[in-house]
Amino acid sequence: MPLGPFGLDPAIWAVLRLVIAVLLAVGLVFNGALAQIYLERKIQAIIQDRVGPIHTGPWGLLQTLADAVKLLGKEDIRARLTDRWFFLAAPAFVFSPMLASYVVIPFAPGVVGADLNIGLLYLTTLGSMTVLGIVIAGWASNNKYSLIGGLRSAGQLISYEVPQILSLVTVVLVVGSLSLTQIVDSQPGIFINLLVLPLAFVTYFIAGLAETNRNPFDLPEAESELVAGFLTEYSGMRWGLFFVAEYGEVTVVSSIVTTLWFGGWHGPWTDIHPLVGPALGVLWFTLKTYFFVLVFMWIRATLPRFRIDQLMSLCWKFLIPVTLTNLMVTAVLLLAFPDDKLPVAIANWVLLVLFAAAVPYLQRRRLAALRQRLATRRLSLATADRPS
Amino acid sequence: MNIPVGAFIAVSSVLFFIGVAGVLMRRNAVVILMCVELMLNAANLALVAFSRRGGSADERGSVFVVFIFVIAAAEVAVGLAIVLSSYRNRPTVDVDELHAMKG
Amino acid sequence: MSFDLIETILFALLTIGIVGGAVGVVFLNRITGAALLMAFTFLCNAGMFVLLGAETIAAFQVLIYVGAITVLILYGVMFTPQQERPYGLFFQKQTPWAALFVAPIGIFVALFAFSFRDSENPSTKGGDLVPLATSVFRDFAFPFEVASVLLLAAMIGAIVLVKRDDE
Amino acid sequence: MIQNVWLIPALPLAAFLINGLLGRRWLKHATGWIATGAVAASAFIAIDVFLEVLGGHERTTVTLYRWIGVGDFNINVSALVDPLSSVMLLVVTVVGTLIFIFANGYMAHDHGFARFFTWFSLFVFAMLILVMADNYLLMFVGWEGVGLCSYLLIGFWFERPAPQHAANKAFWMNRIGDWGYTIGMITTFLVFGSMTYTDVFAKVGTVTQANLTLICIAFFVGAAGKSAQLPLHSWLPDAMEGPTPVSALIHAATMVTAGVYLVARSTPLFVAAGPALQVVAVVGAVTAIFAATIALVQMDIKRVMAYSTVSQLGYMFLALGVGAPVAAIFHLATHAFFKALLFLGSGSVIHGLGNEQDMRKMGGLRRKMPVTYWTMLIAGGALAALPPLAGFWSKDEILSGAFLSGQTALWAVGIVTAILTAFYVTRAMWMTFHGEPRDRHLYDHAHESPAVMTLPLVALAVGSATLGLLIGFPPDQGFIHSFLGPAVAVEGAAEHAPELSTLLGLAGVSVAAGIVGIVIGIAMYVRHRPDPAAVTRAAGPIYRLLVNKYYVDELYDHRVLEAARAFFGVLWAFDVHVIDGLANGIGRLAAAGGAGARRLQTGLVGNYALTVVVGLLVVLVAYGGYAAGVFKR
Repeated sequence: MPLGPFGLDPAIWAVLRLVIAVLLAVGLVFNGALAQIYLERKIQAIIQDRVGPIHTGPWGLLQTLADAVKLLGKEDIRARLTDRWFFLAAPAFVFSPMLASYVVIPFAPGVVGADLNIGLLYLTTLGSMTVLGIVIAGWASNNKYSLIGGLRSAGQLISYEVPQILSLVTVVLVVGSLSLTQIVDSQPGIFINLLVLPLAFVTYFIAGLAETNRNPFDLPEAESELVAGFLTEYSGMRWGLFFVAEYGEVTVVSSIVTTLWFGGWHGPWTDIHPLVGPALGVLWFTLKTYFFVLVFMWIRATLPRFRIDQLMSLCWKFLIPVTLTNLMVTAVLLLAFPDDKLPVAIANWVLLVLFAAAVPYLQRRRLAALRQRLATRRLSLATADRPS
Repeated sequence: MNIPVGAFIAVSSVLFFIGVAGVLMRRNAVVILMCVELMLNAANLALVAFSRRGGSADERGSVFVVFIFVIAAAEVAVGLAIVLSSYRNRPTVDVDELHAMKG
Repeated sequence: MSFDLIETILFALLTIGIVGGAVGVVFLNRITGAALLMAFTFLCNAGMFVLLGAETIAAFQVLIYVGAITVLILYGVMFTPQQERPYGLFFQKQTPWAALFVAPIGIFVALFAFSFRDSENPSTKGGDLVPLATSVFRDFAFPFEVASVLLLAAMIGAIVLVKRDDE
Repeated sequence: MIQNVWLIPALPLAAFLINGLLGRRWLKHATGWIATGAVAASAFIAIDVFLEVLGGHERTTVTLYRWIGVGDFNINVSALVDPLSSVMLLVVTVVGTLIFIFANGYMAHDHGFARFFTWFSLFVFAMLILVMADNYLLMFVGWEGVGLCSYLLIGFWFERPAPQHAANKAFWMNRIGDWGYTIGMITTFLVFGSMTYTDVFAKVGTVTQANLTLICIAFFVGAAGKSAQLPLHSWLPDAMEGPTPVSALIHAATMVTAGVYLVARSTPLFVAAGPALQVVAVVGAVTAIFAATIALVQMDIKRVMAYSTVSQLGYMFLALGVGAPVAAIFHLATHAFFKALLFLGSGSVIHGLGNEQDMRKMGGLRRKMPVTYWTMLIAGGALAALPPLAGFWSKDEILSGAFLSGQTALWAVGIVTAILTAFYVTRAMWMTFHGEPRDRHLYDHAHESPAVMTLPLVALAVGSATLGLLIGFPPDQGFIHSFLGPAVAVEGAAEHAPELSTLLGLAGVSVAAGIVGIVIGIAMYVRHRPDPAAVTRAAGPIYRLLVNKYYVDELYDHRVLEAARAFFGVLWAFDVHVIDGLANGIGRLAAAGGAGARRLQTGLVGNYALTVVVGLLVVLVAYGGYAAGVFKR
């Protein structure tokens, strides 16, 4: 009978693989959350010209750990008028789909929880389930801010699912499979899908920002408008669950981007040794993923928040048409030139440039108003500065 | 697997029955919509079960399930829209109080 | 340990979930609770699909019913706030008549259900994606188009119905 | 190229569509030149086709597509191109083009400009269909089409009541005619089993005299309706309520000659059916003199022309009746030119006088509008059959045909009519252009029409001056004969070859008739001896009779219409009491049932759903019963 690596029995190897994958998943989630919180604070600090956490541990490394302990130690408060069971259930509704979505992510050749042949569909399905949790959370805490936050977030998530899924479908069309491992295998070496489908990547990334309620789409917990959105009434570890879930979602989106557009675990020396290779694959994968996590943080530190109507019009009036056009063009080209990616790539780049160029034209009025305001302000500043 | 198709059919028919009962008994229009969704789900289950019958590989039944998804989405959207607009006129969703169309 | 046993247990659990959830939807006075139970029923139904080897359908089921329809229903619930009603006003006036007519249907349902008792076992060969896609886009291309048109019409109709005039 | 003959009607149709769809909003005054261009283009194609036919394509059928095919009954939409139809095409399109050009000037200030040219183009289309059709059914399409357009254009100024009434009158009289045509058509189909000319004429010998006579009389009723012959003439003078170009094109040149064309087209039938031919001849002659007498006393310039048109049409039918169809078509062509010219001329006079039509207010206008004067003088001469103008040749051929066919009475009537014609032409010309202006105010404001209106006059004048000489000389052997002869010739009709002296004699007589009429006219209106007023007073009752057009309208209004009203009253009563009674009864039944069934609609959604479930229960019971084998038989 054939032997797996290190002469292990294939069945045992399979189990071992599963264990490794799950461990990686949980580790990615929890430790990843901790690491990300630390990173986020540091990066924000650097960008905003602060120092960030420094006291706890070397370079404040243990700060988030301390926070986690504090959160766990907190009393589990529930306001009286909240809806008992929903209030308690909501965090689970948000957390569990996120956790479940790690099952299908291929960290390395063979290192994957379950290689579903509909992995991508599975991922989107789980992504759509978190909406429920957020709406329930908003409704259950019996509080106008929370309710509005929940409804907003529901509308936002449902709306942005459309461009998200459409962008994914474009990739699926090109690759011809919903299975993540096959998608990864389809882009060896430097021939990553980004070269073929840049526009889909951009649209998916924007939609992913919205799906994870990150800036500039974090309206559900917009501090300036609704105290903390659907999180208002939550505290302690329940709040922590939401928090971890958000970072987990960020990681999931980043890993999807990595898998679909950046060749997943592909990288140098992934096939030198049956054990070292996968390990390296995991490394590359993690590095790529965390690069995008950093991009998330960078965006958060850079961009201001949308207004709700701007958010919706961006989705319905710009993203969905763009993604639809992209999908149509890609499908037609694939029909015309089957198994030839070049025309698709060219068309995609052209479309990307076109739409990028179209944005200033579409926003010309707003831009004009902005310029106007800036001009007046500069003028007033000038007058203010003038020594009298 | 060793579960007969009939078992699935039985579950689906029971679900359908419950849905019918709910539609006919509950007063709240939204709940009535929910029960209609339950009935549609029963239909889905039955269709998938039948499409899996006798080692048939083709997915005809599942295709109709897909169509039922579409119809369900449309139905719930329009139904809720109607409920909301009627709620604007009279703040109630009690189907026994909505008899403006009485002939 | 035989794999069949696991399946049987799963089936039993899912059945209990479906029936219990459905009954709860009908008899629960708190509408949000009803909505949540409905979502639960849908999930169990998806489990049934997985059991039947139709993963794609299961995924769609969750995606559409749990992800979209339940949220829509919750919207409806939240936009139509009702004060708690006495249990007397819980059922429609026609309930006795309904019971009168529904009960015989129940009998038929029972007969119908058990008429399939000794039917053959379903074939659960995995990977229903390709044949599904084939039959949707080849054999049923036209109904597919019609369904899309239906969706469009429903969307427009819903928007028109709910849109306020002063906007 | 003869194959693209279908372009001839297609172009006006296109113009109609364009003007009708875009005219009012966007094209505005461009519509006029679009329509004119279309008609001019089809005129060129018509000339081309004419030359082709001249070049030897005796009889070509260009089939466009199959219209009706039921068993062996076959109707094609196809054009029959033979000398007859090609001549008609030529007349319609050429005269039409000139009149279209004229109309561009005449209607310039009318707010319905686009509408006018829309209907005008449609009319040309329908007329061409009528002419080109190769079977009676397709011809009927054009027949009804021209009727419709005539209705629309007579009632063009529908704001005023008079045009409305005139339009309705024309429409109803034409309906009587169409009724005759329909009967003729159906009978033709029943008798011959086909409606295509060639098939029908091929089988003439095989059917009984009675059938033929019936068909011909029916067709002649239709022709009389369209061509305003007795007793269906009275709509044409009223039709002058329409714009003058309409009167010129529809009610002088083309549409009213449709009847003549129909009879000429069916010559084989008519010749085979002797009595019908006789009827045609007599009716033609009577109409000719009848209308001429009325024209003597009319004061409205356009009405004079209208009655003269009726009378000339009478001439044509007379020609057909005496078995000289070539002469009829010949006269049709020349008449189209000079009568259109007369109408356009009077139109230009009316235009110049600011819509004044009463000749008593005119006079001395020749100094004001010379072009109109001279052209109309030519046309008048042609109408009065002065050699060598066009009218002379054609009318002379008609008269000689009548004489040589041995029907001297009809010939005499024709001669008398010729005298009368010359007289009223002279009268009209004099009252309009000569003598002292009777209405100083009008006279001062009178002005010559713009070139767009006068150029067509000149063109038509050239035509009416030379056409006869071109195609009609020498008499009875002219080009028109050699060209049209074979087309309308019928086997059995002996080709009489009279000696020249007879012809010259007859010609002399008709010239004499014309001169006599003119002399009388000049005597009365220039020398005032005898003074017209005195003559009027002397012939009081007759004058009144003529002025009132023999009381025909009154007769129709009272006797005929009363009879009709009585009959229709009976029908009305039946309709109200029986048919409406039935309908209302059913309605009441439905209302009662609805009132009963109303209770079912409780307005409660639950009840409706419950009914659905009850239906499901029924189905289940049926299914269960079937499964249990209850319904086994």
